[in-house]
Amino acid sequence: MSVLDRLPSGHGDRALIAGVVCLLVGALFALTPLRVQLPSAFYVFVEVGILFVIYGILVLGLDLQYGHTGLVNFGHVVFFAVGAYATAMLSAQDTFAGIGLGYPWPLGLAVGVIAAAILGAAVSLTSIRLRGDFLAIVTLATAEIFHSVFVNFEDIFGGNVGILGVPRPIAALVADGDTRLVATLLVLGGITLLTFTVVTRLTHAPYGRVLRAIRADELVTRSVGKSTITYKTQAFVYGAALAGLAGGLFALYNGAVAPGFFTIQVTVTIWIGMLLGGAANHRAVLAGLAIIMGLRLVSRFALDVTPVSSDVFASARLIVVGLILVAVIRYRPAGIWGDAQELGVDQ
Amino acid sequence: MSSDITGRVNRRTLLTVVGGSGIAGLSGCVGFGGDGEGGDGGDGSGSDDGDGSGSDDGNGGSDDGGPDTIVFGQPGAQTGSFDFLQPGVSQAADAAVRHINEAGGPLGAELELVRRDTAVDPQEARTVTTQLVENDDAAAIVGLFSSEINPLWDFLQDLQTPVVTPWPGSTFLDTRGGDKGTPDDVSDDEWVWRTVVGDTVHTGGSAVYALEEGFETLGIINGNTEGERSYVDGFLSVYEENGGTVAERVEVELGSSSYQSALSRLFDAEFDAFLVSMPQESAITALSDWSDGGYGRQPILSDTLAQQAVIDQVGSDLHGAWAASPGRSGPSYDTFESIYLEEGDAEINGWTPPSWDAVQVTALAIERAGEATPEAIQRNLGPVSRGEGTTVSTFAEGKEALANGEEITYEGAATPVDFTEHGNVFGSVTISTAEEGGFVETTEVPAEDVREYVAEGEY
Amino acid sequence: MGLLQELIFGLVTGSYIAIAAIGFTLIYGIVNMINFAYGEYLTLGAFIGFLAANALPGPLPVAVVAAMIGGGIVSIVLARGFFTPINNTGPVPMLLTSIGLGIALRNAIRLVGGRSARYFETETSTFRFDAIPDLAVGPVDLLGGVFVTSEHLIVIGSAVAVFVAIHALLTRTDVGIAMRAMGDDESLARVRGIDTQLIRDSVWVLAGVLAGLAGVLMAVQTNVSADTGFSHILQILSAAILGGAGSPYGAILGAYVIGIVLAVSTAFLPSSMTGLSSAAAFVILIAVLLVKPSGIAGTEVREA
Amino acid sequence: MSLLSAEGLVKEFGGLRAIDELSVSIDDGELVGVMGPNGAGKSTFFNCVSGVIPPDDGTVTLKGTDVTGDSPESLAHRGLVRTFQNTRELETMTVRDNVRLAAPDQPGERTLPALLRSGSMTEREAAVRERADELIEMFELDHLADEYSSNLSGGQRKLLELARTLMLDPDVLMLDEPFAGVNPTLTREIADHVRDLNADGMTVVIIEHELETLTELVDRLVVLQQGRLLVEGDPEVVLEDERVIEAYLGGDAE
Repeated sequence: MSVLDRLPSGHGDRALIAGVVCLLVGALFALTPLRVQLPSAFYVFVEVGILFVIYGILVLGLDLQYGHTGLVNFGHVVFFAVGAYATAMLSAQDTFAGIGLGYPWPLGLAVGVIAAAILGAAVSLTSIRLRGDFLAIVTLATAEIFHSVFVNFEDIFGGNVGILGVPRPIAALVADGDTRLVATLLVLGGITLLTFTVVTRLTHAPYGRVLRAIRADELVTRSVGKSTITYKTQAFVYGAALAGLAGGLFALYNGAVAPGFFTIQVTVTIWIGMLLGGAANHRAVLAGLAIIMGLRLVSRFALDVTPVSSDVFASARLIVVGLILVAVIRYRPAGIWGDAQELGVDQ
Repeated sequence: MSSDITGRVNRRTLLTVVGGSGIAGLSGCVGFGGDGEGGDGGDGSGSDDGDGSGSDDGNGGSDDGGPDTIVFGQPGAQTGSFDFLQPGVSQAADAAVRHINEAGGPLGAELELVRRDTAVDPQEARTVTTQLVENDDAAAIVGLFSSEINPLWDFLQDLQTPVVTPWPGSTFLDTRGGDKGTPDDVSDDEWVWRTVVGDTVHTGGSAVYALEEGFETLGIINGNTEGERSYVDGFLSVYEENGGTVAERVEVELGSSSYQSALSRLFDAEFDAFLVSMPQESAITALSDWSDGGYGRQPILSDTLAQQAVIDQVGSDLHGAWAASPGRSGPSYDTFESIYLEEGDAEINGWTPPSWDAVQVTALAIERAGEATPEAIQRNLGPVSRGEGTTVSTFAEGKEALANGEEITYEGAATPVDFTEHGNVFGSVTISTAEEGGFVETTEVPAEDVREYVAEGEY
Repeated sequence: MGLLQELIFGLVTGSYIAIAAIGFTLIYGIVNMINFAYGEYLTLGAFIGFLAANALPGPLPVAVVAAMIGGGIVSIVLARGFFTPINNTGPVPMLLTSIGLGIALRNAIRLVGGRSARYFETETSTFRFDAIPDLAVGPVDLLGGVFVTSEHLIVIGSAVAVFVAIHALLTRTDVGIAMRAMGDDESLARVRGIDTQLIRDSVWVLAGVLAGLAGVLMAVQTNVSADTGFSHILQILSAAILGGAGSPYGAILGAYVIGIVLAVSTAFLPSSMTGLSSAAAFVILIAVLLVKPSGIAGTEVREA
Repeated sequence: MSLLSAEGLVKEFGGLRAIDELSVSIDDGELVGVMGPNGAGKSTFFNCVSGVIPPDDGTVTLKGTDVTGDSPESLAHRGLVRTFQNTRELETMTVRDNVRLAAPDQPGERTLPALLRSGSMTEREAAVRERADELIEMFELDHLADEYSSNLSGGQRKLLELARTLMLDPDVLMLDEPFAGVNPTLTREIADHVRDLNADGMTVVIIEHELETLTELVDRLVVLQQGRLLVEGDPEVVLEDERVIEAYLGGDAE
């Protein structure tokens, strides 16, 4: 389990190759007349798949913060939202409400990442010293404040309507619906894999060893000469910037942002995914996220075979989601693939 | 993990490029040029007789006898905000489906309604709508809220399936949606239709009535959500244009335990009447606070507040308050009501009759089209609702008239359902006043009069 | 209207929050967890009170008592089922468990209780004091005529009664003194022979009782629905942390700060921002955590 | 000139002075023991000197530089490293990683070299591994190298902590009760290591209750009582001092 012993066969490099291949194939579909045809029953899975790879970037960033460094960020969605809004407001043209500046989308995306990183830096500069559960509350409150602000300032953020008219680069290149979906999944999936490579390289390097040491015992880490506040701030800012990237990609995929996309539900989903898979293990958190999002999707189909009314079903689904979270923490505190000793939850 | 998933899709795609498109069912097919295989949901490529569009929705490739079942998808608010309005809307849709099937069904097929929960969350709505169209093979969508339609606008356009919804009042849709007055040309269509009167219309009626009654300055308290703001903006655009002034406007968060501070701020200003635009539960809290505070003055309520429960909870101080609602009684309201009441006992709300209308008019569009593809429905929603033709109040009447080779125009339960070029409807505006036993209809502004307040082409 | 009136409104809002915040902060202090499902305890209390008001012949106070008893039972049952078994895992797993439990409870309540809001049947009378003269300072009027309603008085009265009872409990009874000892230092308390599990159970019951009371009071003012408590949990939590997590006296103070901020910010913010009053409460929470991380009166929450 | 000195250190907790105007000076290459009854302020002294808590008053000087209130990490960079009374392992990490973590000057602990897998990182890490393995072997922990440190016994943890601090190659090593809860064999082993380190020129300060081992080991003994310096000097002499005998036997001795 030692750090550099793992390097030569690192998953990071395989993910790097896979990510580049995804991007290239996605670009092939986007830039050439090559077409794909999907069976229509597949659409919903691809749609959810695209959301999964976007949330995948979120969960990787969150895992860097919580799984590796032990920072409890319960307002992760705010960085996702800020990235999305910044990207949307810079690049949107002809939005119905709020500001749309109509700059090129790559600039919007860059500003989205930077804006989320700046917010992350502001939160960590002020709050990174707080005990875990209080950091959770501050981040949660930050998310609520921003949600109110987005809703309230209609002239700037478009209120509940949000920002519309955001350019969709992939849709602009591919007219055909099926190919567009596949190309989107490939390109965004590729970016997620590159993100995976980046976080894997960070955490498998001595850098990650310091992060894990901080989670284990901050004072000891300081007493062997590591400036833990710097590392905690960096981990928090990197996670926030990744969330901003995910937000910007989401805006450019959906063509619009609205407060309804950035509720606490997003935070809850990625937290459950991370804990279910097993924190501090990049592949596990993605797998956990896939499981929880897959369960939600499959449970929609279960409506057809359950004897209850759709009203009852809708509530029952959410009850099950809540109880899964409870059960994982109680019976599988390290998650499905997590290492209980590595996470220190071994009792 | 993600590498596995994308890797798999990847491999399959490459596989089919090399190995041809043989793997039935699950695998995709890949080809150059795109049109060889037919169906990419074609915009404008389809020919008039329908088969050319080659869609896999609804009619499942049948060639002569027509489909056995036709599916409508209804995204609904079974959880989340507005879930208390869903039972009436669901029941109206179910009643309409039953009525249509009893009348022989569209094209002789069994009409089926699949309802799925969106929790009024746009992300869920996207998934649900995809699932309804692609997996449940819905030929049309008869639901979706403003807060779902607006941020998913591009997605819904890509989907190319008509959305005929009883919910949204948003001014966003005033100039978006419909067939742009050219039913045969779908290339300029925007696929969203609403059978409920937009806020612009009935708030306009309300504003004019307020001015007629001599209320020339106004105080406003409204929730800071889209629906509430849109209502107030619609009201003000007519009110201020016709000489009214606003003395003070206070926006509040919904669900607070008290609105006393907001009220005290509002009533520090001088005005004749005050407009309340909040959802029912918060409005009851606010109006109870208003009553307790003894602030007085004339209340004007948003349409959703014309409910018995509001008077019951607020008490006699509210007597004399009035609300302008989209006329509940369209030309065929009575027919709707009798069938509706047989279906169950859910309370009728402002979106209940429009829900009925949405299902009826969509089924009639199928009947006229002679096929149940999304595009055919989109082409026929205009023709069965507007212009000349035999007036029909239900699917049964319409089916018969169409069988006789007549053109029809559907007259709905909520409104006459004359879709404008942007897919909107006009309706009469009813002024109802709170009294001891409930809200009593005191005045009705006919649809034609309401129409005058709204500029041509802007709704 | 004047500042005095706003202060009265703030006191009323603060009183609702204070009752709940005491329960919340006691759980924090003794069980060492942030209980995010606490809002649902309020909702359950409101439902129990509503059922009791309709089923029992007595007046509203009977329903209130029923809600308090019911709240206490619900709280201890949920604690035994969900929280006691993971007592030793630390604050973060317990916080996450409470979030999961909250989602499940909220939807279970929706499933059983239905979707539409219900209302308590109450009569309210208003008392006016118009004779108070204005005392204008710039644009702000410090005094001016005020009114209070019977409901306001009941809420403030209940809150004061709760404060007195809690103070007596914590200073005069063995259980209360043991609670304080445990809040200060659990291992020391155990060494001194205090049955820590018994004290924890007592705190759960007490927090449930307070939740029941606060739930009914909120429901009387607003309504009974699946979201009654959840819509206030962030305010309760802010109040508790603002005052210094774990300190009941701090929670009372924090609750009134939040209540008054909500009232005054609605009254004095520019009109485009009046919808932001609860965000204002969070801004204050964050500001307090930054300036004095231990809250107005409480324990250290920084690690390094 | 002294290597490490504390002048007039004061630290109060809730009105009680844990250390009170305490001045101690340690010369380069010395091996000094700090003793005193419970509550005498030994650990507070350590905490103030090693930067874990800032003193209320007084100064700490290391190699002629004022380091009062400096953070533990900056003191570690200046060559002062400590262990903890209740051993603090990074329990969620392996023995190997515990030791490697402490390596100074690893460029791979910065973002860019880590991302780019720079050559300097790989090179340094190779050296770090070699040194870490040496230390692990030296403390006979090699058979446990890949175990999580939570699986170690109390004595093994003391050894691991020592190995981890040596990774930094410190000038001043401050050991907080290194023999507490350790069996006699291991105690001797640790003492031997400490003696060897001191012989190689490392300055060592030890807090210890285990008097016998301590007096055998150290050059000089510092005795604290109620936050003040009671006696200091040659171990043999100090132990005969009446005040020390009284403090240990008369007061709240263990």
